[in-house]
Amino acid sequence: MSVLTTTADAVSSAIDDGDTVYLAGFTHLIPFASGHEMIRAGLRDLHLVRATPDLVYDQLVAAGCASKVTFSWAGNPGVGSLQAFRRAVEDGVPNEIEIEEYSHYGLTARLAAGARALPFMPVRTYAGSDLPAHNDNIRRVEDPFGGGELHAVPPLTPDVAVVRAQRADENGNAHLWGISGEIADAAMAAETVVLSVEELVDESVIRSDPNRTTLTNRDVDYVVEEPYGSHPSYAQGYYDRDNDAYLEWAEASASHESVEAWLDEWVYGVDSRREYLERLGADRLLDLQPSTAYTTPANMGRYR
Amino acid sequence: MSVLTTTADAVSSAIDDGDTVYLAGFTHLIPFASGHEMIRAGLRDLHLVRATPDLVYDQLVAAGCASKVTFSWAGNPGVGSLQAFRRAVEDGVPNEIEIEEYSHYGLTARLAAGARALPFMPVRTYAGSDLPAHNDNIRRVEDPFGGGELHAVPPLTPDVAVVRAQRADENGNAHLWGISGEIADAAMAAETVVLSVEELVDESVIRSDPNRTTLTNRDVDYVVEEPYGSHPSYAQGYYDRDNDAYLEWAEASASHESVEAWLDEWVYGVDSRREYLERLGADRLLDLQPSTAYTTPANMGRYR
Amino acid sequence: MTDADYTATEAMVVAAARELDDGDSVLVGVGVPNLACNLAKRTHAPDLQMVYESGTIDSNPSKLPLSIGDPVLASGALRVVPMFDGFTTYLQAGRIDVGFLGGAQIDRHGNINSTVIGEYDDPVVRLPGSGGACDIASNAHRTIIITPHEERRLPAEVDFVTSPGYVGGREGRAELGLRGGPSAIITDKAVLRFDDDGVAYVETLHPDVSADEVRAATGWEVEISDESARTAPPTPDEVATIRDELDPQGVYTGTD
Amino acid sequence: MTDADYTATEAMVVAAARELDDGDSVLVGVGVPNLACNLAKRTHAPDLQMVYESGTIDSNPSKLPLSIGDPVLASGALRVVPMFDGFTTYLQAGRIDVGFLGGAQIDRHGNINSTVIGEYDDPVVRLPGSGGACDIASNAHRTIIITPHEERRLPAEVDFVTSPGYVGGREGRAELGLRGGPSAIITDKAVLRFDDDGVAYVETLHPDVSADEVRAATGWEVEISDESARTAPPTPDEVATIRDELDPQGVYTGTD
Repeated sequence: MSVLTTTADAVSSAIDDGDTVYLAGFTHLIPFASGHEMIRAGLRDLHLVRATPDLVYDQLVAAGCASKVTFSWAGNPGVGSLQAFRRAVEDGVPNEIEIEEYSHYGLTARLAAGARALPFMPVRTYAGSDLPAHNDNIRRVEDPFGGGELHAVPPLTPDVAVVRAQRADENGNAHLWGISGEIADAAMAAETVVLSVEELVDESVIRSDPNRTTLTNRDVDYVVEEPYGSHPSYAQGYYDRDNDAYLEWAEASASHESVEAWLDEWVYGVDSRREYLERLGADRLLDLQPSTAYTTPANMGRYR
Repeated sequence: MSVLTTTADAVSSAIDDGDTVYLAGFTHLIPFASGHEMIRAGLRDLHLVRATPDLVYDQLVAAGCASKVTFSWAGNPGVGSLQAFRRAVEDGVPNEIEIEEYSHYGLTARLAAGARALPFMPVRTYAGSDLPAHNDNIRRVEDPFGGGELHAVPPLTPDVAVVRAQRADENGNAHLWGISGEIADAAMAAETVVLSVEELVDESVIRSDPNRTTLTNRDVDYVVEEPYGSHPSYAQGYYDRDNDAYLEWAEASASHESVEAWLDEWVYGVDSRREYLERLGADRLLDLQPSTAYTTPANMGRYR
Repeated sequence: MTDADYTATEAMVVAAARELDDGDSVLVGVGVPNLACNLAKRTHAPDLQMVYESGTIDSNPSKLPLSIGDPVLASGALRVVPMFDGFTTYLQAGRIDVGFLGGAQIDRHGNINSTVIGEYDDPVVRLPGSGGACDIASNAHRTIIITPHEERRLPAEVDFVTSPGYVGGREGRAELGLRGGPSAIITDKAVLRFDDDGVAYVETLHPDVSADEVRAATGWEVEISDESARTAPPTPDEVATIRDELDPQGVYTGTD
Repeated sequence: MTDADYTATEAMVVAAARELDDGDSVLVGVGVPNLACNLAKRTHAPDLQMVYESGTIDSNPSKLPLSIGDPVLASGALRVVPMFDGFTTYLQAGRIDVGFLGGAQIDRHGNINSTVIGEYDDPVVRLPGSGGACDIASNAHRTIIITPHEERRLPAEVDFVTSPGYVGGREGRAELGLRGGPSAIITDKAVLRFDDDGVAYVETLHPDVSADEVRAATGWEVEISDESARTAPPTPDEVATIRDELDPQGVYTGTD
């Protein structure tokens, strides 16, 4: 059963030093507020897993929270490379990190196997690639129906998954729309789940459309209402990506010194997402508002 | 690309004698109109596959259309057994049929593998069961990560899948809600797809809610608008299950003679679903109407 | 009707309902299991989560569903998922505490036959088949088996193992890597449990049922550890809930 | 700018766009591939189906997306699926006709490196990694590789095969059971195809580019079958569409 709480409490209760943590979301609904809270909490020795360790993992790595990163694409999407991540991998700054590497399909297949309790998932990829030579978790399996060998990956079951959605009730029954990426599988694969949403709604809203439900209360441990919790990534229907922030990070992360200054201002220098948003300013938030475009309702019918 | 047509034309164009055909839908959105059209078309030697060969397959078997049935649960749901199917299996009436048998998980896993072009799907089921001893398509596979053996099933790729949904545009982009069962995987696994819907809508309705889309135009070959095409099963939000019809079938199917009389009246004796509905009568249809209960819309946002 | 103010079927439904703990996630079958789950939810287990094979999660049916795919199971549910997701992310992943199963034959090890009476290739009676039963019996944390208590339904060994119980004993099941196992067989005459070898014995007889009646209706020499141990009878409240709310037409409980 | 009324990057975008057939289902990458696909859809391929790694099917973006997960790719799309479904039911199942790929290094067999320059365990430059590229290169019916034409980007052999092209030749790829393979390398200087051995050769030089210039910028002794064979230049319409509609700020095409 889930507890309704704050981001700070959810992070401190759910995540311990040394945990394997998956902050989910493919370019959409990235849990930035929780990531910043993890930095403020001073977590260490984390094994950070994420298909796309973009800004939020660059920031966690820069802050010295990680000892290992498992991933499939490490970049600043649409902008360039992850400079803090590269400093850690190439030069051990601020600390050495181990890496474990997949393609998107392989990593999402690991989550799919984890969510479904399968001992492995066969995948048609990696033949001819050098990736398996550097990753013992990419192996070959024999098709029992005579089709020869193909590759397979084992389940991934993070200690903690931190995921976002647009709306949930206070028990953690959540609706998510737009790009869902690997969010559902990451949550279903994890031991402990922190769900952070743009807004809390009545349970009747969720039950009105059960086909849109992505997670239910029994799979969620902590529920947090955190508006703009995904800035500078976006929440479909709520706000757009703040592209300036992605460009600013490219500059701020150019050296370890400038990264530390950025963290001082935007993470250590605020005590909550609300203070972060205050610093960001209303103008900037207003510029990210889309106009409204509702989905056409479906009639579920009331049967008596 | 898809063709907008009638049930009769879709069935005669898509399905040939000897084909492997999957009429999808788990108690919901069963393609009865298409099944009846298959009987009228006099199709023979079909390999009928369906997790739950309920009334529609009992009728096809009774009419002599099938030479093989692959299934996981053959019954009249909530009522009793499938008497025509049993006559065929036990006594070879009206003809002998071969059977191939799974559990629900095994059969849906076969569709999942078919839809995803995997050579097999590992499944945690069948250990200790006698089912594998009678089905060479249930084999064992070795976990390459040292977890020992488990069972696996091969992909199922029907020649034709016939599926229903509540609404689609004329190209076959379809929204489906309520219980979706194995509908999406059956369609994605099949070579040819017949999509039959309660109503045609504008493409903008589908595009307003892309998360609700179950099939798109490129995976559909024939699109048919056939209101009440799932009677006596139901369409969520459109009509309820006609339980009297399920009870009537239990009586009508008690002997091969009474089945033939039923087929004469309700299948051979009408030339279309519209005539079938006319015979059913407005009263009966009105009694199946639910009251309206719309899903709460989601805001997709308009981004410029 | 017996002398008591409830039928034998009602006694079975009530005994089955009491097997459920508040908060359990239960995979519900149609018919008697459905009655038992809905009864439990309306009495001692309001937080019971009802999941159906059709992929509906936490269904909240406004009336007793006619099948496990009834629209009332989707309307107002918390979530609806495709069947494959239900069997994998829910059942296989261990999210189902309890599975309710029935069958034409149940043997002393709790193995269930819902496939065939006689030989598989030359059936005397062809039954509906597994449906999700084999998968539920293999993956739920525990299963509860419900059956009318008749000798032909409770043979020493089933003709065909559709769904594994303790197979050849508890060790056999463990060696096969199966989760859970049957925790009880609930009949209209008694509550049976499984001993350390995975063999079913009578824990309690229902109030008006004799030990001899049960021995005669069981296909193996069933142990009745204490003939005076009795199932607590249905309360008037439980009976009223069944008759007034759950099965007012007596579809499942009307004939005894 | 060259003497012509288009930049070398624009020439590359236009040549890439022309590789697409109307009706193709294309897995689009961000940046130059995205420009090429949107250009094709607005010119000769209105029924191009644009699919993104993020799981959006038939996206209809109102503006050029900033990333492959931009909200404009979901708003108005025909369908949005979870990533795992996209990689399995779409890509692995053969529903993607064309994949667009780039990379830090592309070798003469069309193998792509987007992982590391130098040794894997002791990198000179750590690159972003595969993302979906290995999966796309393995499962699309054909791939189109786009790259600026520079010697360091076109070595005889890549430091690391992230995404397989013709591996050690066409036979090597077939033996590995891979679908498709690269059909072209589109650069800002030329269009390269693959011969029967799976080795890339220059099919056409872009209008103002000399053969020597291309030889000097290619890391292997590239065959130029016909030095007079020239890529058809971008039309004014194509250039106008890029500049006015697709990349008005010149993010991708502004500098040459």
